[in-house]
Amino acid sequence: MSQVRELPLAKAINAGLRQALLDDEKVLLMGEDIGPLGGVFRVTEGLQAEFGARRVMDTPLAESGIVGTAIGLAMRGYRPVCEIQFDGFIYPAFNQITSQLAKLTNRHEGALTMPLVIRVPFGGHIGAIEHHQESPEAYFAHTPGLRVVTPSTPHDAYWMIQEAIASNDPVMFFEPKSRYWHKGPVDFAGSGIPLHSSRIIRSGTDVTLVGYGAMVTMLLRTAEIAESEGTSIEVVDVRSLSPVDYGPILDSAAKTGRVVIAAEAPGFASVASEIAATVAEKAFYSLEAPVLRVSGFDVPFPPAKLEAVYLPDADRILEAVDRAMTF
Amino acid sequence: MSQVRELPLAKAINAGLRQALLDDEKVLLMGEDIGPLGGVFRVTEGLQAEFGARRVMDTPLAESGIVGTAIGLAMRGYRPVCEIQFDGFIYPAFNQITSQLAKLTNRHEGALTMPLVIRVPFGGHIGAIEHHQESPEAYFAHTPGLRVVTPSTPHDAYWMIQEAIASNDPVMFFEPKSRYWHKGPVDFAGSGIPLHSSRIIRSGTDVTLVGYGAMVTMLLRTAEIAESEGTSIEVVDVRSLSPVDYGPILDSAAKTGRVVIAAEAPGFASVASEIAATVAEKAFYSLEAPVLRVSGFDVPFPPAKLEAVYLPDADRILEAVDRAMTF
Amino acid sequence: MTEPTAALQLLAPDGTLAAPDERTERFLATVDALSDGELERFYRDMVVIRRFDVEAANLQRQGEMGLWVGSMGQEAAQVGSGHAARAQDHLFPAYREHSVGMIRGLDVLDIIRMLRGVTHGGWDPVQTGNFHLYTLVIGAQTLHATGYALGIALDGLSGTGDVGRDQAVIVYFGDGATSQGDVSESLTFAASWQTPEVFFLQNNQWAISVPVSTQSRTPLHLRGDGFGIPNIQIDGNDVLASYAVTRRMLDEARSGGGPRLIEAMTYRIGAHTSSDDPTKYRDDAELQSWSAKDPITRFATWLRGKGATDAFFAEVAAEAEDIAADIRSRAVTLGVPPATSMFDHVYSEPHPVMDAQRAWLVDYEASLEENA
Amino acid sequence: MTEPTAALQLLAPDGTLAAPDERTERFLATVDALSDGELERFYRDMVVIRRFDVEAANLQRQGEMGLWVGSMGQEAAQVGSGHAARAQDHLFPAYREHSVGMIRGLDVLDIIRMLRGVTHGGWDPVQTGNFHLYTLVIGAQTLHATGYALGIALDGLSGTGDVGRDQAVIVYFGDGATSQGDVSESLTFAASWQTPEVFFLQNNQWAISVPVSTQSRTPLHLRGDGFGIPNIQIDGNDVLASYAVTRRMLDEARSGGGPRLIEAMTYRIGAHTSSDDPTKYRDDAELQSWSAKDPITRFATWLRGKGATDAFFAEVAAEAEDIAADIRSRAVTLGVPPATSMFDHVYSEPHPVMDAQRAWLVDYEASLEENA
Ligand SMILES: Cc1ncc(C[n+]2csc(CCOP(=O)(O)OP(=O)(O)O)c2C)c(N)n1
Ligand SMILES: Cc1ncc(C[n+]2csc(CCOP(=O)(O)OP(=O)(O)O)c2C)c(N)n1
Ligand SMILES: [Mg+2]
Ligand SMILES: [Mg+2]
Repeated sequence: MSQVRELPLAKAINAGLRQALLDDEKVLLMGEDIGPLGGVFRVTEGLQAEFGARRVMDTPLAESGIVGTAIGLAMRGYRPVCEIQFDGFIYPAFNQITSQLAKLTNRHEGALTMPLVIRVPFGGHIGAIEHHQESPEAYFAHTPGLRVVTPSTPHDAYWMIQEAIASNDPVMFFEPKSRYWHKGPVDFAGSGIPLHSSRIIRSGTDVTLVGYGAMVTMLLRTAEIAESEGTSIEVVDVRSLSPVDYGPILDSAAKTGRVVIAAEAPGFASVASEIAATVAEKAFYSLEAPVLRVSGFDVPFPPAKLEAVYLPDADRILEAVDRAMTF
Repeated sequence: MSQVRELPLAKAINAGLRQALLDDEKVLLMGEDIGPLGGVFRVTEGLQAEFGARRVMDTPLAESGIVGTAIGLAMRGYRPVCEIQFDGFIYPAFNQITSQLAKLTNRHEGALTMPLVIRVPFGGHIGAIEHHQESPEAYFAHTPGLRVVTPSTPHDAYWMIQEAIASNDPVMFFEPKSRYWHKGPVDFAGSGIPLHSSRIIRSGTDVTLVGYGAMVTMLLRTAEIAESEGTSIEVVDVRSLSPVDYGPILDSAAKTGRVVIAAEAPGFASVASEIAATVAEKAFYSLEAPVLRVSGFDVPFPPAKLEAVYLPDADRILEAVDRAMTF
Repeated sequence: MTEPTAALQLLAPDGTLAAPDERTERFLATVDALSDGELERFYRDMVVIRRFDVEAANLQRQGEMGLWVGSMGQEAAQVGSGHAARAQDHLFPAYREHSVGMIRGLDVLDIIRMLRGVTHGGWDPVQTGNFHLYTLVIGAQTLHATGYALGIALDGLSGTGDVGRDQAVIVYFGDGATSQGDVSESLTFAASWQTPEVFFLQNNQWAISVPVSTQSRTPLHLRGDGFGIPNIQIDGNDVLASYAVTRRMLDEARSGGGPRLIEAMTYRIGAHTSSDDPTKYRDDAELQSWSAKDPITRFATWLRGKGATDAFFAEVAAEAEDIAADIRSRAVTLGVPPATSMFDHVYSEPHPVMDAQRAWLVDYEASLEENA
Repeated sequence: MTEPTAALQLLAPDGTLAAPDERTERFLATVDALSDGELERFYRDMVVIRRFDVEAANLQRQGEMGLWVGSMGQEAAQVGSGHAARAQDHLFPAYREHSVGMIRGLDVLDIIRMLRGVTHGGWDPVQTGNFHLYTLVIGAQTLHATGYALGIALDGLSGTGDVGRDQAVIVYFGDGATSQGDVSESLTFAASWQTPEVFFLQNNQWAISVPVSTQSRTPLHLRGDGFGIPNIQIDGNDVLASYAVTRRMLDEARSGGGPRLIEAMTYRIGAHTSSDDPTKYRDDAELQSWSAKDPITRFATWLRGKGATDAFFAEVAAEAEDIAADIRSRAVTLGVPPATSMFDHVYSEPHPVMDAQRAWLVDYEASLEENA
């Protein structure tokens, strides 16, 4: 009997969290407004009612405090899953994340592990006010000691959140918030997917489009349009931002010789820069055009009325595809 | 009459700060232990005695508080220069820097400016304990709204600190601490240098070495060795990490066709990645080898006894030069 | 530990004025000094901002704004403290102090502009009676306020003894904000520097869905004791207490007395924002008990007792309607900023990346035109 | 605000024991319960750690360590509180609590290993009597301690009434650390969760070159009042007060009474670290006045009065010499970790980048060999 159900991404994460809470009593959820309210995006809805306020905790309003005390709980043998309410509110926790969380296993020379997950809804396309549409993943990808992942589909989200919680290392789990309400099939019988695997989700021959999170949907849409205009597009969902699983990306680059990387984050010194630099280095002889990047502009995320201009859309990606093709 | 004096880099910055305090009464210095002690590196030595405790302030021990209150002082029309005691202690201020300092001019639509400088001694080679040898520049280079610079010589340091203080935008001023005690000529009569200019400091024909901060000295040393082995090396001091002045870098790449970028920071999603990606894109047709990166490994800065292995040295850079030459 | 004393109240929920005792008399004196005109202004501002709040909420429901942040129930705390500030003072709000902005001369349409996604704030504090921009990152503004207040002291513009010239800062934050490290650091720096500054804490009992009891089990004004900052708890639904206490504390601060902390006990009658659903986390009984303490009703009762006429109340109601109508008409016609404006103010001085990306965008949009 | 009461003292600088009064008697009772052996152990630990401190400082001067962080002058605060912790308790130090580590079973060579640049700490708290690693980022450990203490409560291993089994946490931090947001947040979380935890603040009057008056103008133990945490100030150079008060507060915390805060008034006799030059910022008079309050001298005087013999003092001195000699001999022979060890523990599970960079380094170093 099939175990496939259609779920919106937010509910898929909710189901994954619930499964993790059922599987291991050491798993705890903590954050702001995750209890009775179920989180501002309702990702934890119903979990406090089911597992109680000792396992699903509303904390005082302080991100450094949330991550810092979660570190102490992890030292005690718990597996805390922290929710940061919005991308733009993770910065108060930056010191605890970079100088403590990321370094503690190393500082202890392996004598302890840090099984701690930090969930961060990220990205734009929701028309929100300042600090609510950012893409801070590069700060964490650049930090040794952290694992950084982001699912793009409900199925991946359901499995990857469980893999993240099962990991004995700290995992930054970026949730593409503009996809929260979009449904997709989740195979509950599936055996899960490796936490750090990128995937070719559409095959083509002319140009490789590389992206992650909410951008993946945009890449697929772009590929359709390009197809209709006679350009065959391969699409890679990076899924893991640190480490990056370069295998499928380089295979695709070798095949198409043309690579365009798209991300919502500001482009300068970003994850897209890293992938571009590495593809340009490793696929040096197979590239027929420079690796191109399409990113958010290098400005603070603008007021909502301008988000459509700021965020790479199909047209902007197609413009890069054309440049790659005609180079 | 010549106005050139030999000064160690720390004293050159001290002289630059002193000049700024003399030139503009709105300039204030604030930080931990910068008063009677003169800073743990003595960069502010003598300045509180000369300008008083109202202009050279020892603050309570809190980096977020230092930057956050400096923001308020800048709103009031002051030009605060904050000292962060060590690279590894800037993270508590990360929220104030990224979500406030970097965004306030934009949030005000230009109605106010943020003339605020944050001085950060950075990098390794001093055999210090954890948190005292890091290179966090990428976090700030990735943040729109900040200007990020780092001098490599006493002359540049003397002038760039004054340019930074004169800027009406926030400037992250990274000081290569391992160079603090090294002397070099400072031309006090000089007319200064643009805050955001990279420079070819050694010309050669075979390979371009690109770096900044303390690494520049290493690149020059490497160039000497390579020269003696028959490889002609051009060296570029990037100096400005955001924005990067690509002109000289791309000119050099066009000339040599081989580029190696070296930095102390972990390489993944770093400033080196950005430069590599951009050079690979813009110099696509002139490159005879992939742009190579030599960086700190993607691990937390190791215990001092291993810093020599962790930090790129002449041998590691030469290894990359050889790969570039024989590619 | 200090025994929590009852919140200072001058005007009871039933509209009766407190009798003078050693705690109230000095504040009652401050109230006595108010003219009828000033008192009527308090009433008018509370009514107008509540009407504005209703109108804005409607605009949001009708899709004219992505989000609305209401202030219903907190009018007394805000209007009283807003009027307590002198012309030369600087005010650092959180994101809910609409009436304070209005009092200082902000066109409240600027708030709608921000929540509609046209700006990130964008007003110039110099043009709005020193009412600074909203800060959405909880607590961050308290450090800005403290640094600003230090600047006043460094300028020698506090502590001269001339309350008409000496400047002070008032910074607003909520009960949830008290848990943020930045707020504690601002108390530390303010106490260390003895800044001319009043910390105005609106304890509206909730931080979105989290009750104040999660933030602290002890009255929040006592936080001041731990940092050496004189503090007082007031009935935040009593506009007279809010005005008189804030007035006095600001004058003590501006006169060189150092920072002060006021905890105004109030209640967020509406949802946290238009995206919130309070029924998920709080019960009707609590809402009812606080509605019974409504700041406007009690003040109206008292004004009537003092002789305010039906005509006056009718006038204010009419004025509120006009202002609401005006806001609506201007809100719905707000334009969209030019795309390239996102590059204009990231830096205040030329920046090559801004120039390049702006130029690219201009060409790109032109090319789209052609292909269209 | 609470009137600061004088620091609780049981043993005066001249070595006389306090008379019982309503403040001291319950603590004197705790002292009475101590055996001579335990009291001698306090003395021994203070002497040994001071000798260790001298030896380590010499090693640093001789280039065997890049840095030394001394604890001279703070022995009573540390030894008293260290012994107050029960076997099942967890201790989170800052970076100066060498004697506490020694008491819990840490080989103090591990501290030298760290400051020599061989490790970043590297000991396993499970093997060192629950003495956790040093934390160099000021204040960060207070949040770890609070989270750990919550874990104890969630495990149901506090508040059962069995002080022999119930666990508690003690966390050490300094006067400068009190200004860090993290420390205030840990007080907030600890009070909110009522964690079984004692905040042990060593006020040694200085944060490197910054006097405590810059951090706070009010006694730091009062910080507890602002967060609803019972607190007390003690003479930190009085090992009996440090022991008795910490013992009692830990037992109150472990029994479900919630967090406690102790401010131990002491003094950093030496430099902040071997890199520091205190002559730049503090005067000799202050140093002298505190030397007169030396924790070891006063305790020795008292022990003598209780009948401790010259033989005992000679024994302890000899033992201290032996330990110092042992440390020296082991310190100078400490090796250098293998280069590839930097990749071994960044992650606890396989990581492709670690594997690739380790492999590259191995090949690279081999190639250097060849060329050499
Ligand atoms: C650093 C940060 N974390 C989280 C949020 C999300 N958030 C917005 S308002 C709010 C509650 C604030 O409560 P309080 O300080 O009491 O102010 P109130 O909204 O009640 O006026 C939260 C958690 C934020 N804006 N900033
Ligand atoms: C976040 C951070 N900022 C700055 C420093 C540099 N620093 C090391 S110790 C110290 C002073 C600490 O003073 P205190 O808390 O009183 O402890 P003490 O050294 O006196 O025992 C400072 C500023 C640091 N380690 N961490
Ligand atoms: Mg509130
Ligand atoms: Mg101290």
